[in-house]
Amino acid sequence: MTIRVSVQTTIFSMDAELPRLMQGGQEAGGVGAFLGVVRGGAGLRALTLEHYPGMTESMIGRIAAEAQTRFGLSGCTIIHRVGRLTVGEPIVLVLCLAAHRAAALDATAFVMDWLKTRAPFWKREEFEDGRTAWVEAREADDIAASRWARDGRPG
Amino acid sequence: MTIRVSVQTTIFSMDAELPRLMQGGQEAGGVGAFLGVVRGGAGLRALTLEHYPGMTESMIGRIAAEAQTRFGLSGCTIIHRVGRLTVGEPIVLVLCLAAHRAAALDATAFVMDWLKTRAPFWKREEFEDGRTAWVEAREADDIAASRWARDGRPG
Amino acid sequence: MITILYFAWLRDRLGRSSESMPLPEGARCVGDVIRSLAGREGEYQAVFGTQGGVVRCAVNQEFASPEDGVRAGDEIAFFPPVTGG
Amino acid sequence: MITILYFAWLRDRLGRSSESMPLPEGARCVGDVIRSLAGREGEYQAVFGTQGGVVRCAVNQEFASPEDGVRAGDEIAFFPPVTGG
Repeated sequence: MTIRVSVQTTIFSMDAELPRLMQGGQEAGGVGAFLGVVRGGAGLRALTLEHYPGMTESMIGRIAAEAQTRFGLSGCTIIHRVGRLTVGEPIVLVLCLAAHRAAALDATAFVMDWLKTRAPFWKREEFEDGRTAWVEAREADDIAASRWARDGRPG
Repeated sequence: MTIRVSVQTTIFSMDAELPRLMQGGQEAGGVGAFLGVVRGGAGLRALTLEHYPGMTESMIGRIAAEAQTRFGLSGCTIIHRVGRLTVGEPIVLVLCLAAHRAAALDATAFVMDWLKTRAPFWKREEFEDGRTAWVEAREADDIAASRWARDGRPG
Repeated sequence: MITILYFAWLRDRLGRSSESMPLPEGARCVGDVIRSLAGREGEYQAVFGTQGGVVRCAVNQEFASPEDGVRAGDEIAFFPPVTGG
Repeated sequence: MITILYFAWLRDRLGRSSESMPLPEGARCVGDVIRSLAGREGEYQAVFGTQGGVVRCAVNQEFASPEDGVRAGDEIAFFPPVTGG
Protein backbone atom coordinates (compact mmCIF):
# COMPACT_ATOMS: atom_id res chain seq x y z
CA MET A 1 0.00 0.00 0.00
CA THR A 2 1.42 3.36 -1.04
CA ILE A 3 -0.14 6.49 0.40
CA ARG A 4 1.07 9.80 -0.94
CA VAL A 5 -0.22 13.14 0.33
CA SER A 6 0.95 16.51 -0.87
CA VAL A 7 -0.19 20.09 -0.33
CA GLN A 8 1.61 22.26 -2.82
CA THR A 9 1.45 25.49 -4.81
CA THR A 10 2.83 23.92 -7.97
CA ILE A 11 1.03 22.04 -10.72
CA PHE A 12 1.07 18.23 -10.71
CA SER A 13 1.32 15.66 -13.49
CA MET A 14 -0.98 12.64 -13.68
CA ASP A 15 1.54 10.81 -15.85
CA ALA A 16 4.22 11.39 -13.23
CA GLU A 17 1.96 10.30 -10.36
CA LEU A 18 0.78 7.04 -11.90
CA PRO A 19 4.04 5.05 -11.72
CA ARG A 20 4.46 6.01 -8.04
CA LEU A 21 0.93 4.90 -7.29
CA MET A 22 1.29 1.65 -9.21
CA GLN A 23 4.13 0.50 -6.97
CA GLY A 24 1.18 -0.63 -4.86
CA GLY A 25 1.25 -4.04 -6.49
CA GLN A 26 0.51 -6.21 -9.47
CA GLU A 27 -2.83 -7.29 -8.06
CA ALA A 28 -4.28 -3.90 -8.95
CA GLY A 29 -6.61 -3.71 -11.91
CA GLY A 30 -7.54 -0.08 -12.05
CA VAL A 31 -7.14 3.48 -10.95
CA GLY A 32 -10.13 5.65 -10.08
CA ALA A 33 -9.35 9.32 -10.35
CA PHE A 34 -10.80 12.76 -9.86
CA LEU A 35 -9.19 15.96 -11.03
CA GLY A 36 -10.81 19.13 -9.74
CA VAL A 37 -10.33 22.36 -11.66
CA VAL A 38 -11.28 25.98 -10.98
CA ARG A 39 -14.79 26.27 -12.46
CA GLY A 40 -15.43 29.51 -14.32
CA GLY A 41 -18.62 31.52 -14.71
CA ALA A 42 -20.25 34.54 -13.03
CA GLY A 43 -17.19 36.66 -13.76
CA LEU A 44 -14.81 34.54 -11.73
CA ARG A 45 -11.13 35.15 -12.51
CA ALA A 46 -9.27 33.14 -9.88
CA LEU A 47 -9.42 31.38 -6.52
CA THR A 48 -6.96 31.71 -3.69
CA LEU A 49 -6.74 28.61 -1.53
CA GLU A 50 -5.62 28.92 2.04
CA HIS A 51 -5.04 26.02 4.43
CA TYR A 52 -3.97 25.09 7.96
CA PRO A 53 -0.41 23.78 7.55
CA GLY A 54 0.16 20.63 9.54
CA MET A 55 -3.49 19.87 10.20
CA THR A 56 -4.18 19.70 6.46
CA GLU A 57 -1.58 17.02 5.80
CA SER A 58 -2.64 15.12 8.90
CA MET A 59 -6.35 15.13 7.95
CA ILE A 60 -5.66 14.19 4.32
CA GLY A 61 -3.40 11.35 5.48
CA ARG A 62 -6.24 10.02 7.63
CA ILE A 63 -8.75 10.30 4.80
CA ALA A 64 -6.39 8.28 2.57
CA ALA A 65 -5.87 5.65 5.27
CA GLU A 66 -9.62 5.38 5.87
CA ALA A 67 -10.22 4.95 2.13
CA GLN A 68 -7.54 2.27 1.99
CA THR A 69 -9.15 0.29 4.80
CA ARG A 70 -12.72 0.72 3.68
CA PHE A 71 -12.20 -0.06 -0.01
CA GLY A 72 -9.16 -2.35 0.17
CA LEU A 73 -6.99 -0.02 -1.89
CA SER A 74 -3.45 -0.87 -2.95
CA GLY A 75 -2.56 2.79 -3.23
CA CYS A 76 -3.94 6.28 -2.75
CA THR A 77 -2.53 9.61 -3.91
CA ILE A 78 -4.06 12.92 -2.82
CA ILE A 79 -2.55 16.18 -4.04
CA HIS A 80 -4.17 19.50 -3.15
CA ARG A 81 -2.91 22.82 -4.38
CA VAL A 82 -2.92 26.05 -2.40
CA GLY A 83 -2.29 29.66 -3.39
CA ARG A 84 -3.78 31.57 -6.31
CA LEU A 85 -5.26 29.51 -9.15
CA THR A 86 -6.94 30.95 -12.25
CA VAL A 87 -10.05 29.55 -13.96
CA GLY A 88 -9.38 26.16 -15.55
CA GLU A 89 -6.35 25.38 -13.41
CA PRO A 90 -6.20 22.04 -11.55
CA ILE A 91 -6.86 22.26 -7.79
CA VAL A 92 -6.98 18.70 -6.57
CA LEU A 93 -6.02 15.24 -7.75
CA VAL A 94 -7.20 11.98 -6.17
CA LEU A 95 -5.98 8.61 -7.42
CA CYS A 96 -7.20 5.32 -5.91
CA LEU A 97 -5.67 2.01 -6.94
CA ALA A 98 -7.74 -1.13 -6.42
CA ALA A 99 -8.21 -4.64 -7.74
CA HIS A 100 -11.55 -3.74 -9.35
CA ARG A 101 -13.15 -0.66 -10.85
CA ALA A 102 -16.08 -0.33 -8.46
CA ALA A 103 -13.81 -0.08 -5.40
CA ALA A 104 -11.45 2.33 -7.20
CA LEU A 105 -14.26 4.69 -8.22
CA ASP A 106 -16.20 4.47 -4.96
CA ALA A 107 -13.01 5.22 -3.01
CA THR A 108 -12.39 8.25 -5.22
CA ALA A 109 -15.87 9.61 -4.47
CA PHE A 110 -15.38 8.90 -0.77
CA VAL A 111 -12.06 10.77 -0.64
CA MET A 112 -13.49 13.77 -2.48
CA ASP A 113 -16.55 13.97 -0.22
CA TRP A 114 -14.37 13.90 2.89
CA LEU A 115 -11.83 16.34 1.46
CA LYS A 116 -14.65 18.82 0.92
CA THR A 117 -15.86 18.59 4.49
CA ARG A 118 -12.91 17.52 6.69
CA ALA A 119 -9.73 19.04 5.24
CA PRO A 120 -8.99 22.59 6.45
CA PHE A 121 -8.94 24.51 3.16
CA TRP A 122 -10.69 27.79 2.44
CA LYS A 123 -11.30 29.37 -0.95
CA ARG A 124 -11.46 33.07 -1.70
CA GLU A 125 -12.97 34.03 -5.04
CA GLU A 126 -11.60 36.86 -7.14
CA PHE A 127 -13.84 38.36 -9.83
CA GLU A 128 -13.12 40.23 -13.06
CA ASP A 129 -14.29 43.48 -11.43
CA GLY A 130 -11.73 43.13 -8.64
CA ARG A 131 -14.23 42.07 -5.98
CA THR A 132 -13.21 39.19 -3.68
CA ALA A 133 -15.31 36.95 -1.46
CA TRP A 134 -14.73 33.91 0.74
CA VAL A 135 -16.61 30.87 -0.57
CA GLU A 136 -19.28 29.61 1.82
CA ALA A 137 -19.51 25.93 2.65
CA ARG A 138 -22.09 24.04 0.64
CA GLU A 139 -24.69 22.08 2.51
CA ALA A 140 -24.63 19.63 -0.40
CA ASP A 141 -21.06 18.72 0.54
CA ASP A 142 -22.08 17.83 4.08
CA ILE A 143 -24.88 15.68 2.72
CA ALA A 144 -22.51 13.98 0.28
CA ALA A 145 -20.03 13.26 3.06
CA SER A 146 -22.72 11.97 5.43
CA ARG A 147 -23.60 9.09 3.08
CA TRP A 148 -20.28 7.46 4.06
CA ALA A 149 -20.94 7.73 7.79
CA ARG A 150 -20.76 4.32 9.37
CA ASP A 151 -18.64 4.53 12.47
CA GLY A 152 -18.89 8.28 12.50
CA ARG A 153 -16.26 10.59 11.16
CA PRO A 154 -13.05 9.29 9.58
CA GLY A 155 -9.90 9.39 11.63
CA MET B 1 -19.10 19.03 -25.79
CA THR B 2 -16.00 17.17 -26.95
CA ILE B 3 -16.27 13.43 -27.50
CA ARG B 4 -13.09 11.58 -28.35
CA VAL B 5 -12.98 7.85 -29.02
CA SER B 6 -9.89 5.91 -29.92
CA VAL B 7 -9.07 2.22 -30.31
CA GLN B 8 -5.31 1.90 -30.57
CA THR B 9 -2.35 -0.40 -29.96
CA THR B 10 -0.15 2.36 -28.55
CA ILE B 11 0.07 3.72 -25.03
CA PHE B 12 -1.79 6.94 -24.14
CA SER B 13 -0.91 9.86 -21.91
CA MET B 14 -3.37 11.29 -19.38
CA ASP B 15 -1.49 14.59 -19.37
CA ALA B 16 -1.84 14.81 -23.15
CA GLU B 17 -5.53 13.90 -23.08
CA LEU B 18 -6.60 16.41 -20.45
CA PRO B 19 -6.15 19.65 -22.46
CA ARG B 20 -8.15 18.16 -25.34
CA LEU B 21 -10.93 17.15 -23.00
CA MET B 22 -10.96 20.52 -21.22
CA GLN B 23 -11.80 22.33 -24.45
CA GLY B 24 -15.31 21.31 -23.39
CA GLY B 25 -15.73 24.58 -21.55
CA GLN B 26 -14.97 26.76 -18.57
CA GLU B 27 -18.13 25.68 -16.79
CA ALA B 28 -16.51 22.36 -15.99
CA GLY B 29 -15.36 21.76 -12.44
CA GLY B 30 -13.93 18.29 -12.55
CA VAL B 31 -12.79 15.25 -14.43
CA GLY B 32 -13.78 11.76 -13.31
CA ALA B 33 -11.41 9.13 -14.61
CA PHE B 34 -10.75 5.44 -14.70
CA LEU B 35 -7.56 3.83 -15.91
CA GLY B 36 -7.72 0.07 -16.32
CA VAL B 37 -4.50 -1.93 -16.23
CA VAL B 38 -3.66 -5.59 -16.84
CA ARG B 39 -4.10 -7.20 -13.42
CA GLY B 40 -1.44 -9.78 -12.56
CA GLY B 41 -1.70 -12.91 -10.47
CA ALA B 42 -2.22 -16.66 -11.09
CA GLY B 43 0.82 -16.75 -13.35
CA LEU B 44 -0.58 -14.29 -15.89
CA ARG B 45 2.04 -12.80 -18.22
CA ALA B 46 0.01 -10.83 -20.76
CA LEU B 47 -3.37 -10.26 -22.38
CA THR B 48 -4.11 -10.02 -26.05
CA LEU B 49 -7.10 -7.85 -26.86
CA GLU B 50 -9.03 -8.43 -30.04
CA HIS B 51 -11.92 -6.29 -31.28
CA TYR B 52 -14.43 -5.86 -34.09
CA PRO B 53 -13.09 -2.90 -36.09
CA GLY B 54 -15.81 -0.46 -37.02
CA MET B 55 -18.41 -1.79 -34.61
CA THR B 56 -16.10 -1.08 -31.66
CA GLU B 57 -15.70 2.60 -32.46
CA SER B 58 -19.40 2.91 -33.22
CA MET B 59 -20.46 1.31 -29.91
CA ILE B 60 -17.96 3.32 -27.86
CA GLY B 61 -19.11 6.53 -29.53
CA ARG B 62 -22.69 5.71 -28.55
CA ILE B 63 -21.69 4.92 -24.97
CA ALA B 64 -19.94 8.31 -24.77
CA ALA B 65 -22.95 10.12 -26.24
CA GLU B 66 -25.30 8.35 -23.83
CA ALA B 67 -23.09 9.34 -20.88
CA GLN B 68 -23.02 12.91 -22.11
CA THR B 69 -26.81 13.11 -22.24
CA ARG B 70 -27.48 11.26 -19.03
CA PHE B 71 -24.92 13.07 -16.85
CA GLY B 72 -24.73 16.44 -18.62
CA LEU B 73 -21.05 16.04 -19.45
CA SER B 74 -19.02 18.75 -21.14
CA GLY B 75 -16.58 16.21 -22.52
CA CYS B 76 -15.87 12.49 -22.68
CA THR B 77 -12.72 10.68 -23.76
CA ILE B 78 -12.61 6.91 -24.17
CA ILE B 79 -9.39 5.22 -25.26
CA HIS B 80 -9.19 1.44 -25.46
CA ARG B 81 -6.06 -0.43 -26.40
CA VAL B 82 -5.91 -3.61 -28.45
CA GLY B 83 -3.11 -6.07 -29.15
CA ARG B 84 -0.75 -7.71 -26.67
CA LEU B 85 -0.38 -6.02 -23.26
CA THR B 86 1.78 -7.29 -20.41
CA VAL B 87 0.87 -7.24 -16.71
CA GLY B 88 0.69 -3.69 -15.34
CA GLU B 89 0.15 -2.06 -18.75
CA PRO B 90 -2.78 0.34 -19.22
CA ILE B 91 -5.73 -1.08 -21.21
CA VAL B 92 -8.43 1.54 -21.04
CA LEU B 93 -8.80 5.20 -20.14
CA VAL B 94 -12.12 6.95 -19.50
CA LEU B 95 -12.29 10.69 -18.77
CA CYS B 96 -15.60 12.45 -18.04
CA LEU B 97 -15.73 16.23 -17.70
CA ALA B 98 -18.64 17.71 -15.75
CA ALA B 99 -19.63 20.74 -13.69
CA HIS B 100 -19.60 18.72 -10.45
CA ARG B 101 -17.75 15.74 -9.09
CA ALA B 102 -20.72 13.42 -8.57
CA ALA B 103 -21.75 13.59 -12.23
CA ALA B 104 -18.14 13.17 -13.39
CA LEU B 105 -17.56 10.06 -11.25
CA ASP B 106 -20.98 8.51 -11.88
CA ALA B 107 -20.51 8.98 -15.63
CA THR B 108 -17.12 7.28 -15.41
CA ALA B 109 -18.64 4.26 -13.68
CA PHE B 110 -21.48 4.20 -16.23
CA VAL B 111 -19.07 4.22 -19.18
CA MET B 112 -16.92 1.47 -17.70
CA ASP B 113 -19.92 -0.75 -16.96
CA TRP B 114 -21.20 -0.38 -20.52
CA LEU B 115 -17.74 -0.83 -22.07
CA LYS B 116 -17.47 -4.16 -20.26
CA THR B 117 -20.77 -5.43 -21.61
CA ARG B 118 -21.48 -3.61 -24.90
CA ALA B 119 -18.18 -2.98 -26.66
CA PRO B 120 -16.96 -5.86 -28.85
CA PHE B 121 -13.59 -6.65 -27.27
CA TRP B 122 -12.29 -10.07 -26.34
CA LYS B 123 -9.31 -10.88 -24.10
CA ARG B 124 -7.02 -13.85 -24.39
CA GLU B 125 -4.83 -14.59 -21.39
CA GLU B 126 -1.25 -15.77 -21.73
CA PHE B 127 0.39 -17.46 -18.74
CA GLU B 128 4.00 -17.89 -17.65
CA ASP B 129 3.86 -21.57 -18.62
CA GLY B 130 2.86 -20.69 -22.18
CA ARG B 131 -0.77 -21.70 -21.82
CA THR B 132 -3.37 -19.34 -23.35
CA ALA B 133 -7.11 -19.05 -22.69
CA TRP B 134 -9.92 -16.76 -23.79
CA VAL B 135 -11.38 -14.84 -20.86
CA GLU B 136 -15.00 -15.69 -20.13
CA ALA B 137 -17.54 -12.91 -19.60
CA ARG B 138 -18.22 -12.14 -15.96
CA GLU B 139 -21.78 -12.25 -14.78
CA ALA B 140 -20.82 -9.46 -12.34
CA ASP B 141 -20.29 -7.16 -15.32
CA ASP B 142 -23.79 -7.80 -16.62
CA ILE B 143 -25.18 -7.06 -13.18
CA ALA B 144 -23.10 -3.86 -12.93
CA ALA B 145 -24.33 -2.70 -16.33
CA SER B 146 -27.96 -3.53 -15.56
CA ARG B 147 -28.08 -0.99 -12.72
CA TRP B 148 -28.03 1.76 -15.35
CA ALA B 149 -30.93 0.29 -17.32
CA ARG B 150 -33.69 2.83 -17.61
CA ASP B 151 -34.79 3.00 -21.20
CA GLY B 152 -33.09 -0.28 -21.97
CA ARG B 153 -29.74 -0.57 -23.66
CA PRO B 154 -27.69 2.46 -24.67
CA GLY B 155 -27.70 3.46 -28.29
CA MET C 1 -24.12 -12.99 -50.79
CA ILE C 2 -23.58 -12.37 -47.11
CA THR C 3 -20.31 -11.77 -45.25
CA ILE C 4 -19.77 -13.73 -42.05
CA LEU C 5 -17.14 -12.73 -39.49
CA TYR C 6 -15.85 -14.84 -36.59
CA PHE C 7 -14.08 -13.47 -33.53
CA ALA C 8 -12.10 -14.78 -30.55
CA TRP C 9 -12.43 -18.51 -29.88
CA LEU C 10 -14.95 -18.97 -32.68
CA ARG C 11 -12.28 -17.89 -35.16
CA ASP C 12 -9.69 -20.13 -33.48
CA ARG C 13 -12.02 -23.13 -33.55
CA LEU C 14 -13.29 -22.59 -37.09
CA GLY C 15 -9.85 -21.70 -38.44
CA ARG C 16 -11.06 -18.62 -40.30
CA SER C 17 -11.93 -15.01 -39.54
CA SER C 18 -14.43 -14.47 -42.35
CA GLU C 19 -16.20 -16.01 -45.28
CA SER C 20 -18.61 -14.98 -48.00
CA MET C 21 -21.51 -17.18 -48.91
CA PRO C 22 -24.92 -16.93 -50.53
CA LEU C 23 -27.77 -16.32 -48.14
CA PRO C 24 -28.91 -19.89 -47.32
CA GLU C 25 -32.04 -20.80 -49.23
CA GLY C 26 -35.14 -19.68 -47.38
CA ALA C 27 -33.09 -17.95 -44.65
CA ARG C 28 -34.92 -14.92 -43.28
CA CYS C 29 -33.38 -14.44 -39.84
CA VAL C 30 -30.12 -14.89 -37.95
CA GLY C 31 -31.41 -18.15 -36.51
CA ASP C 32 -31.77 -19.56 -40.03
CA VAL C 33 -28.12 -18.73 -40.77
CA ILE C 34 -27.05 -20.33 -37.48
CA ARG C 35 -28.96 -23.51 -38.32
CA SER C 36 -27.35 -23.60 -41.74
CA LEU C 37 -23.85 -23.26 -40.23
CA ALA C 38 -24.66 -25.89 -37.57
CA GLY C 39 -25.51 -28.26 -40.41
CA ARG C 40 -21.90 -28.25 -41.63
CA GLU C 41 -19.45 -30.90 -40.52
CA GLY C 42 -16.80 -30.72 -37.83
CA GLU C 43 -16.28 -27.68 -35.65
CA TYR C 44 -19.17 -25.76 -37.16
CA GLN C 45 -21.60 -28.24 -35.74
CA ALA C 46 -20.03 -28.00 -32.29
CA VAL C 47 -19.79 -24.20 -32.31
CA PHE C 48 -23.24 -23.45 -33.68
CA GLY C 49 -25.08 -26.51 -32.48
CA THR C 50 -23.94 -27.92 -29.16
CA GLN C 51 -22.34 -24.71 -27.89
CA GLY C 52 -24.57 -22.33 -29.77
CA GLY C 53 -26.07 -21.01 -26.57
CA VAL C 54 -23.06 -18.88 -25.74
CA VAL C 55 -22.54 -17.50 -29.25
CA ARG C 56 -23.44 -13.83 -29.68
CA CYS C 57 -24.22 -12.10 -32.94
CA ALA C 58 -24.23 -8.75 -34.71
CA VAL C 59 -25.87 -7.83 -38.02
CA ASN C 60 -24.29 -4.89 -39.81
CA GLN C 61 -22.39 -4.04 -36.62
CA GLU C 62 -25.46 -3.95 -34.38
CA PHE C 63 -26.01 -6.57 -31.68
CA ALA C 64 -28.72 -8.95 -32.91
CA SER C 65 -30.85 -11.86 -31.74
CA PRO C 66 -31.70 -15.08 -33.58
CA GLU C 67 -35.11 -13.63 -34.52
CA ASP C 68 -33.61 -10.57 -36.21
CA GLY C 69 -33.92 -10.50 -40.00
CA VAL C 70 -31.10 -10.94 -42.50
CA ARG C 71 -30.86 -10.30 -46.21
CA ALA C 72 -28.34 -10.41 -49.04
CA GLY C 73 -25.50 -7.93 -48.52
CA ASP C 74 -25.54 -8.14 -44.73
CA GLU C 75 -22.42 -8.44 -42.59
CA ILE C 76 -23.13 -11.01 -39.91
CA ALA C 77 -20.64 -11.49 -37.05
CA PHE C 78 -20.49 -14.31 -34.50
CA PHE C 79 -18.49 -14.07 -31.28
CA PRO C 80 -18.46 -15.00 -27.59
CA PRO C 81 -19.80 -12.62 -24.91
CA VAL C 82 -17.58 -9.53 -24.84
CA THR C 83 -14.81 -9.12 -22.25
CA GLY C 84 -13.34 -5.67 -22.78
CA GLY C 85 -12.70 -2.79 -20.45
CA MET D 1 -0.01 30.33 27.50
CA ILE D 2 -2.09 29.17 24.57
CA THR D 3 -1.59 29.83 20.86
CA ILE D 4 -4.63 30.95 18.88
CA LEU D 5 -4.75 30.78 15.07
CA TYR D 6 -7.27 32.51 12.79
CA PHE D 7 -7.98 31.48 9.20
CA ALA D 8 -9.84 32.83 6.16
CA TRP D 9 -12.34 35.63 6.88
CA LEU D 10 -11.74 35.44 10.63
CA ARG D 11 -8.12 36.44 10.02
CA ASP D 12 -9.22 39.20 7.61
CA ARG D 13 -11.76 40.57 10.06
CA LEU D 14 -9.52 40.35 13.14
CA GLY D 15 -6.45 41.64 11.31
CA ARG D 16 -4.16 38.91 12.60
CA SER D 17 -3.34 35.29 11.89
CA SER D 18 -2.24 34.27 15.36
CA GLU D 19 -1.70 35.40 18.91
CA SER D 20 -0.36 34.03 22.17
CA MET D 21 -2.19 34.63 25.39
CA PRO D 22 -2.51 33.13 28.86
CA LEU D 23 -5.31 30.62 29.24
CA PRO D 24 -8.21 32.82 30.43
CA GLU D 25 -8.76 32.46 34.16
CA GLY D 26 -11.02 29.55 34.95
CA ALA D 27 -11.20 28.48 31.28
CA ARG D 28 -11.56 24.71 30.99
CA CYS D 29 -13.08 24.24 27.54
CA VAL D 30 -13.13 25.77 24.05
CA GLY D 31 -16.40 27.53 24.86
CA ASP D 32 -14.72 29.36 27.73
CA VAL D 33 -12.03 30.66 25.35
CA ILE D 34 -14.69 31.74 22.84
CA ARG D 35 -16.59 33.64 25.57
CA SER D 36 -13.36 35.33 26.61
CA LEU D 37 -12.63 36.42 23.01
CA ALA D 38 -16.25 37.58 22.54
CA GLY D 39 -15.74 39.81 25.55
CA ARG D 40 -13.14 41.88 23.70
CA GLU D 41 -14.10 45.04 21.89
CA GLY D 42 -14.70 45.58 18.18
CA GLU D 43 -14.51 42.76 15.63
CA TYR D 44 -13.85 40.09 18.23
CA GLN D 45 -17.26 40.60 19.71
CA ALA D 46 -18.92 40.33 16.30
CA VAL D 47 -16.91 37.31 15.19
CA PHE D 48 -17.18 35.29 18.40
CA GLY D 49 -20.43 36.65 19.75
CA THR D 50 -23.00 37.56 17.13
CA GLN D 51 -21.56 35.38 14.34
CA GLY D 52 -20.05 32.76 16.61
CA GLY D 53 -22.46 30.13 15.32
CA VAL D 54 -20.58 29.68 12.06
CA VAL D 55 -17.10 29.62 13.58
CA ARG D 56 -15.42 26.22 13.62
CA CYS D 57 -12.58 25.18 15.87
CA ALA D 58 -9.62 22.81 16.19
CA VAL D 59 -7.55 22.04 19.28
CA ASN D 60 -4.04 20.80 18.57
CA GLN D 61 -5.03 20.26 14.95
CA GLU D 62 -8.08 18.12 15.72
CA PHE D 63 -11.60 19.37 15.03
CA ALA D 64 -13.17 20.32 18.35
CA SER D 65 -16.49 21.39 19.86
CA PRO D 66 -17.15 24.11 22.46
CA GLU D 67 -17.36 21.42 25.17
CA ASP D 68 -13.90 20.03 24.40
CA GLY D 69 -11.27 20.74 27.03
CA VAL D 70 -8.31 23.11 26.70
CA ARG D 71 -5.20 23.61 28.79
CA ALA D 72 -2.01 25.64 28.78
CA GLY D 73 0.21 24.87 25.79
CA ASP D 74 -2.68 24.09 23.43
CA GLU D 75 -2.87 25.36 19.86
CA ILE D 76 -6.45 26.50 19.27
CA ALA D 77 -7.57 27.43 15.74
CA PHE D 78 -10.74 29.24 14.70
CA PHE D 79 -12.02 29.26 11.12
CA PRO D 80 -15.14 29.16 8.95
CA PRO D 81 -16.56 25.86 7.62
CA VAL D 82 -14.04 24.35 5.22
CA THR D 83 -14.40 24.75 1.45
CA GLY D 84 -11.59 22.72 -0.13
CA GLY D 85 -11.55 20.04 -2.80
